[in-house]
Amino acid sequence: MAELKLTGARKSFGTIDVLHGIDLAVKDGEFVVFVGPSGCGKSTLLRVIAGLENVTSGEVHIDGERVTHLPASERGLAMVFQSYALYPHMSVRKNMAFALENMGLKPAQIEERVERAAAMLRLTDYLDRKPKALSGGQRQRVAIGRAIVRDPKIFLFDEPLSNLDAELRVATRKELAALHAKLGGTMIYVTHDQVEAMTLADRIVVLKAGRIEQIGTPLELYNHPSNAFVAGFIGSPRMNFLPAVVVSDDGMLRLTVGERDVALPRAPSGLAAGAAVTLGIRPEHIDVAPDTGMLTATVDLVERLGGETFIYASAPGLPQITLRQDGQSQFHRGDAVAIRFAADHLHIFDAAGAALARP
Amino acid sequence: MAELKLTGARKSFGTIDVLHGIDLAVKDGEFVVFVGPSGCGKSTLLRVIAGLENVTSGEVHIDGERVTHLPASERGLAMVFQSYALYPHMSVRKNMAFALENMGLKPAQIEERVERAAAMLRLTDYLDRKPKALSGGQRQRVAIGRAIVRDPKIFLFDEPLSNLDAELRVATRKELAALHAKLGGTMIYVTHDQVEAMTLADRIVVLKAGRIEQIGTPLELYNHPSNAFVAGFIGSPRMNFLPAVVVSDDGMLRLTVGERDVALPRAPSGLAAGAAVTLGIRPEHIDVAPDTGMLTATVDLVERLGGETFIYASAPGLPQITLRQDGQSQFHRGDAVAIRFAADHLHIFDAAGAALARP
Amino acid sequence: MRLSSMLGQRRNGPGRPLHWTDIAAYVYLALGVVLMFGPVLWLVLSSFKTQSALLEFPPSLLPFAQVEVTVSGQPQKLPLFRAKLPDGTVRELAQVRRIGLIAQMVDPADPSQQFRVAIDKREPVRRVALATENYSEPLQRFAFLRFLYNSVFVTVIATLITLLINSMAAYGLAVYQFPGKQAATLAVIGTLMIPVTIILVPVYLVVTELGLTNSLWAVILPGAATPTGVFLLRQYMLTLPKDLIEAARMDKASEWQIYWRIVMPLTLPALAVLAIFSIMWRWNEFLWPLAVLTKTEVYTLQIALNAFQGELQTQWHYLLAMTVVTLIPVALVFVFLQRFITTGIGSTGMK
Amino acid sequence: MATGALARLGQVAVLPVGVALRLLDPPMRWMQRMIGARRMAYVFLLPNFVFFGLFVFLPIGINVVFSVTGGTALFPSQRPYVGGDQFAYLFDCGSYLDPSSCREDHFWRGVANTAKFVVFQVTAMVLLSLVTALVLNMKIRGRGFFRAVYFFPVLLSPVVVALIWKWILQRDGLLNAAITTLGGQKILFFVDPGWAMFWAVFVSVWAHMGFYTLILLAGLQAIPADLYEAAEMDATPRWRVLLRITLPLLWPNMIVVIVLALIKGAQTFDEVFVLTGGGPGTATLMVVQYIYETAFSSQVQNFGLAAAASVVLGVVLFVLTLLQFAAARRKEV
Amino acid sequence: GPAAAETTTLRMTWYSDGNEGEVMADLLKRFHEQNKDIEIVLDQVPFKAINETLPVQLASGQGPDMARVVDMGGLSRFALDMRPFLKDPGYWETNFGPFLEWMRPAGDTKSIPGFMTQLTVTGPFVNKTLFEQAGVAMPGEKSTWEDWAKAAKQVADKVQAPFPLALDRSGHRFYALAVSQGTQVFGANGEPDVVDGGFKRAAQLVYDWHKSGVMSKELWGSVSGTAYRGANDEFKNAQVVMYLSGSWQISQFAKTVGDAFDWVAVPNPCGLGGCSSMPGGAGLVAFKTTQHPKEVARVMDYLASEPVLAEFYSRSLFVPGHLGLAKKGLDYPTASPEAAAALKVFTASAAQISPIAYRIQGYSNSRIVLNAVISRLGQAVSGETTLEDAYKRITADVAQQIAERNKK
Ligand SMILES: Nc1ncnc2c1ncn2[C@@H]1O[C@H](COP(=O)(O)OP(=O)(O)OP(=O)(O)O)[C@@H](O)[C@H]1O
Ligand SMILES: Nc1ncnc2c1ncn2[C@@H]1O[C@H](COP(=O)(O)OP(=O)(O)OP(=O)(O)O)[C@@H](O)[C@H]1O
Ligand SMILES: [Mg+2]
Ligand SMILES: [Mg+2]
Repeated sequence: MAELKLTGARKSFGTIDVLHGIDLAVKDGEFVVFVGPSGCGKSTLLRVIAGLENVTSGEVHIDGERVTHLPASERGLAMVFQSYALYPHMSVRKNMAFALENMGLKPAQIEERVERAAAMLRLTDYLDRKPKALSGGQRQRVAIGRAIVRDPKIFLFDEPLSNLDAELRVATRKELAALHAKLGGTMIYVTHDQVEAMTLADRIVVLKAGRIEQIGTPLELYNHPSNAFVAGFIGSPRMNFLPAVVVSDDGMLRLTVGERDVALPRAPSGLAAGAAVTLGIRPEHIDVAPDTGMLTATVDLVERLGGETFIYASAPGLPQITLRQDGQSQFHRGDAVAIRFAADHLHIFDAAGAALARP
Repeated sequence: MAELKLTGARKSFGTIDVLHGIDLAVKDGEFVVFVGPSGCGKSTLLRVIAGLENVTSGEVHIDGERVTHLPASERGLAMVFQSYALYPHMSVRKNMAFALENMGLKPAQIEERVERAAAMLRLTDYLDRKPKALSGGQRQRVAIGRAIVRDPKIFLFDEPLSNLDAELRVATRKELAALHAKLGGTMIYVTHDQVEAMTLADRIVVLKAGRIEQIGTPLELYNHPSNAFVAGFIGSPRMNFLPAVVVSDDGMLRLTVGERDVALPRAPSGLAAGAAVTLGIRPEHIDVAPDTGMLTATVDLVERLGGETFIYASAPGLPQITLRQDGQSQFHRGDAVAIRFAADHLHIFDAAGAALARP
Repeated sequence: MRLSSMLGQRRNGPGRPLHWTDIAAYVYLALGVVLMFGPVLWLVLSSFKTQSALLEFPPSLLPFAQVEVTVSGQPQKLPLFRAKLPDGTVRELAQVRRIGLIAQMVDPADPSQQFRVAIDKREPVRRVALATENYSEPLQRFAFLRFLYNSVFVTVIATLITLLINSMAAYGLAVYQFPGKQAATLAVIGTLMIPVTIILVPVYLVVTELGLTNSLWAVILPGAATPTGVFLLRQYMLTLPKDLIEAARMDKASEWQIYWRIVMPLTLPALAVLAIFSIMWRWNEFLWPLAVLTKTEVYTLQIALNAFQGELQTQWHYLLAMTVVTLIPVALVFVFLQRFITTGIGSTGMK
Repeated sequence: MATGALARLGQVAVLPVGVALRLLDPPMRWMQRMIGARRMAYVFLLPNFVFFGLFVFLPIGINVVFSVTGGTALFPSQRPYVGGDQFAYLFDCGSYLDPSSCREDHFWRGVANTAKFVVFQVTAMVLLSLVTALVLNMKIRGRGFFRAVYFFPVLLSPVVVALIWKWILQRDGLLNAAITTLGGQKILFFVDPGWAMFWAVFVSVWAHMGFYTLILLAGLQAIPADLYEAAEMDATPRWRVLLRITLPLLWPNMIVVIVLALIKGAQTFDEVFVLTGGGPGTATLMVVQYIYETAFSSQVQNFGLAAAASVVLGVVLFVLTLLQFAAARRKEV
Repeated sequence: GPAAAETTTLRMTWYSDGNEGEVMADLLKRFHEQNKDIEIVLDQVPFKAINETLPVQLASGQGPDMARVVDMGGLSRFALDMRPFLKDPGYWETNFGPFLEWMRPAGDTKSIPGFMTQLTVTGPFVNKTLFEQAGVAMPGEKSTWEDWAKAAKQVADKVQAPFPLALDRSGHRFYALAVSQGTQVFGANGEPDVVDGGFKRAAQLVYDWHKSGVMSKELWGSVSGTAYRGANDEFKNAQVVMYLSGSWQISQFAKTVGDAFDWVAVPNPCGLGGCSSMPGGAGLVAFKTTQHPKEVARVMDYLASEPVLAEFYSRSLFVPGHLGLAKKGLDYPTASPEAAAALKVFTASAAQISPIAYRIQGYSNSRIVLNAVISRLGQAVSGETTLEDAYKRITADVAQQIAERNKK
């Protein structure tokens, strides 16, 4: 259990700058999730924390102690690698036991911990196989097992569940949550999975091209993204962004969206008439309203997932709009659909993408 | 574009039987998705189709021609490997061009195809890097690019999107769908992602321990799973399974679920009173009904994803029940919640797990 | 440097204290410089010694030559000594002649002053002097360029053939399962057992029957298929991820293409080792060329330079100088090739 | 930089090879279509085995013929058949443990010396080249220079190697000079059998270590970096990384090194010969020297006896190597 | 061009100890200038090639037309009898008579295969300066080996030289001692009977000298088999008092010792069998396999002619292997005074070589004997075997090898 602090952490590979000054404080026992587009530097940031990569400049503190130049082996962290990095010559059991042996544990203790982790990850039957005789998902579980058998100060996970099937993923996710609850260990977790990010995180860190865009609790990010990037990145399917122009009209503000004007209950401050803004609305906040629809769009594509349906529709002059419906929608390609936006859930971003405060 | 037929395909590694007689016909232009738990043999099946593994027994036909013993290079298929298997000594461009060169295309053509694929996968900036200087997601995209630049008879994808971020994943998924629509190529796709499986597949093949459990369209599987395994596997979060006993009562059938009896509008045929069955109900088909609730459960855990909320609740004598709510639910841990099952969406499985026909 | 860097990793943070193993490593390297390179350096220095200085006990590190001075009144230059005179003073004197145990010496500054000095009371005055004639004389006498050409031809062609056919065989043995594989592997290993020295005569007979004597091909061909190379490459190829080869098969690559476009580049480190081995071996090869090449125009450098070894005498000064000359090209090649050994591109295209 | 220019030069040199290999593709493709992909293995093996056949297997055959014939004639057809006489002569011993009880005592002394030499030499070679490879694989300043330093002796011909060390080790050589300045007594290294064997081993390790180091270095480079990172995350002490990660993963290369060192060690001849001349007495006389001298240096070029001895040597080495592989296989990854 | 078509190219394989290769190249060039139709390529090789690979090449028909060889008896089966092509075989008989026998196959008394490029004579060099420093008088002419050994040991003890007496580790040098101790080498039937009384006396001397420190084990005890080991370097560094080697050392000592000390060649010490030294040398021999015997003979005629040969010997500082020249005495204008004096001593002892010494050198299996002796005595000296054992093995080795050679 430990705190972590990064100040001004930068990392370059030769001439390629990958991290541009990361400031981040992770509290003891906190579960922090890094999300961001592929290649934005999540793994690199994790490796910097782990001590596998040295920062080009900046500092890393763990538990108040400066560890910037401490090697990974002395930082007492555990990591699940995106590439798994299993020891190919060791059996699954040996892979998991290796770190414990390093810690000088007794064989009986080691055996017990390994068995427990294996049972949790459903690996018991594979304990004596070598990694090359395992499936992708099995390998990933071994990698996870290797981290959790130890009792590290901080857990670092690099997309640990990406190769697991849905069921196992949910199960393992819940196990991790339980583990976190039980051990209270500080955890730093990279994922692409919205559900994982939203459910596991105490706080989510959104990265973009080596910079932190926003840090906050999952619902903060969902409800109050500080810019269009975060708004688009959090939530799946992603938020719809519609270009709009501010029309100053009577007491309220109206935005021109496509052919229609949308009245805003109370205007965000500091918007001049004629300013170009972006309206953001999540698919789940768009209703199909045959009578009171604000827009009529044509259905391009319907994706029925069973429990819910995504409809992709387009209206003249606007980008494609995604909307979500419960159950198995009866719309089909080419149908006209009248839609309305839940005004309470509208987000407005200025030309630079920054969110404008809603009153 | 091609048809594929597998008959009685078996595969063993030494003494480990991985595939136990797979019969499968894929129609020309069809998009088939393989799902199943980790280690069930999806990758192996794909490799058998590709010709990278020889079946232990059984036959493989492509376009009516028997290819069981034809080497991979002559089957004319393209594959995205779960391990990526990028050529480490070649730049991204070369990696993608390699197959085209082998096909004897002209340099200009190659260049054009590579550029197009790179643009689609947002790899244009990385074309001259070697794989080791790419992030995990970038590598995966290169692996996809390598397959799609060719115009193969059948595409084989082994979890091609597992390392992509949500946005890119949705985008690439749609691109694949578009590609499929445009080229009409036969595609076989392994995934763990429910959304991918449901949205991309013409048909889904559910595998379990080397056997096919069910083949059907996504909604068929969702609505009419032929057994408890499929029912549990398709749909996320997974279906709730509750043990029940048939109580023969008046004209209708009632099932004892926990402490309550559930009345079934019309009984499935062939159920004797006293038989033990399993009741299946998906989280999205459970409503919170303070007044008409059939059960009252205590909330164990609330996962708020922003647009929806999963509530895990337990009632005495029953396994934990998952329910889904739109929006950000106000329930908290320890709250009591009265729930009712949408009777239309109830699934009933016999003791062996087979679904009982609903009338 | 820390653990990971010791084991080949890419980090090197500033301001870290040295681990004891780092210090041990540097000590080891320093020792290496002395022990491994010292003798080589000494060889180079010795090649600049005169024939006489070369045989001297105890040997000196640097090539020295006795200082000679012109003394007026003496027709020839006289060797200079540091002589201890009976009165205890030490002076630098030139020796006019030596008779028995007594040397007759003069002060070079003042030739009229003569001394008689016991020979064990004087020491030669010496300075560093390079006997460059060790190089220039044989180079003039030798058809050096001809021999160089022959050696280069043999080395380059033989190495190319070796790399090609050995890597092909290694690829065949590493990648495929086929009937007879065990036997073929055994044959390679069995072949390894047989040093050329032992089968010199039979090979000579074969080469003679093929009519190759006194052709450079007689040197190139017999050693082209080295079991060492096959073995080395095969072991290396076994570590390549199988997926890569399968990916190439999916990409419609022919087996030949998989070999030269995928496997060969990835085997580069081992190929570099083999190339170095082959070059060095071919370049230094002596016994076999000596048997099959009898004509000056096809001599390789090694035969030519060993001609300084007679029955009863060896002209070491020439031999050493020519050894140094022949060393330079291989040293350069090594410096160039060793970079490939450390490229380490094994499996970075994998997940 | 000069190395850059060199690299470019190298690329230019390799270019025609690339073109040639590309030109070979169409016939090879045709071949593949004719015989199937799997049987292409034979095509890949063919050229090498043609060479082996001509220049190794055939000569071995001739050698066997030599071993059952006598006389001094060169062509096997002119040599009288003597059956197993040569072998009988070689094996005519009072006790095989005591070379001096054998008729051909030099052969047996050679066998004993070679066995001793190989044991010491291979042990030292494997250990030292491993240590050196590990050290040279570190990220240290001047790595290229140090690599060259350790490798340079490999470039020297055996004669020169032996010569250098002879100078160093002779009565008034550098080493004795050092010993006497430190106040010790001069040691006549080549008169004492123990010292002579020691220096024979030492010099041979000195001369060839670079080559084995290179093999191990290449092997070290092939170990995926992320495994070391994983080990570092697992807080593995250095020695354990070495024992549990590096060595097992290096094992295939270690097999190469051990097998090659063993075989080359057993075949050692010229540098030891130039260094010690096989002496003192016959203390460093190696089997191959015996064979070579029997066939060439003696006035009667006794090819038959030499061939018989070489057949014995070959068989022994082959059996040893097979045993090694059998032992190694169990450990392989 | 057409002129080239008429030119015959002959090949001569040659090894050098010193500058004789250069001298020969000069002479051949001169010959070519006078005889445009014959060109000779001088293929200079290490001695190893002459001794080890040349026999194989000759046996397989790949040999040169001529070669400078040492094992003349061993190669005599390949030698060309040039008599039919020589201008004046009589000249050859007269001047090379005793040496021609060395080149002839056993039983042949007539053929003329070549001539001696060099006659070597074994003999001792003495570091006179060391004697002077020690104040010990040098034993005079006709002194015995024992006298010399005693004197040398005295000197060495005084001046702290580690090598009182050094004998090259070579069969030839040993036989210089053995012949002077009266060994007969051959039995009554003409076959070798190596280990006789004289031989044992000589072997015992060597053995005892090593025990008593008169000889250092560094020469005889430190290498094995037939390996040659000389003490030139040690002599050059004034560590050897008396060094039994041979005439070929002269030019090298002249160069490397320089002014460091005074060295002299002295007549061979004596024993029960007299004071003979061992002859030896290298001959230029023509081979049967040549395609151009006539041209070869012309070249040989030229090279063997008195003025040419005289120039050759005197420029390369060799003891002449030409009876006429030996009798006349040769000038060595390039030699230093010490070298010239030494050459004179050696030329003189050449004239007093005993018949038995000649017989050994001329015996076609001589190397078998010499090699066996040196190899086995070496083992005894190093302490690996006893002298008795060595005697037994010498006899056995010689018998076995001769038997092998006679297998047809
Ligand atoms: N070479 C092999 N030797 C032995 N067993 C193997 C081998 N390859 C795979 N297996 C086993 O075969 C089973 C199926 O493996 P496969 O890779 O097909 O699974 P998968 O369905 O793709 O799993 P995942 O979703 O985790 O990738 C697994 O239990 C695995 O352990
Ligand atoms: N060794 C390297 N040399 C050069 N560039 C590198 C290196 N490693 C990573 N990069 C680059 O740094 C950037 C960040 O890489 P990183 O692996 O941290 O991304 P990521 O956020 O983990 O992506 P993903 O989600 O795809 O795994 C990428 O653009 C990548 O190409
Ligand atoms: Mg990453
Ligand atoms: Mg898989």
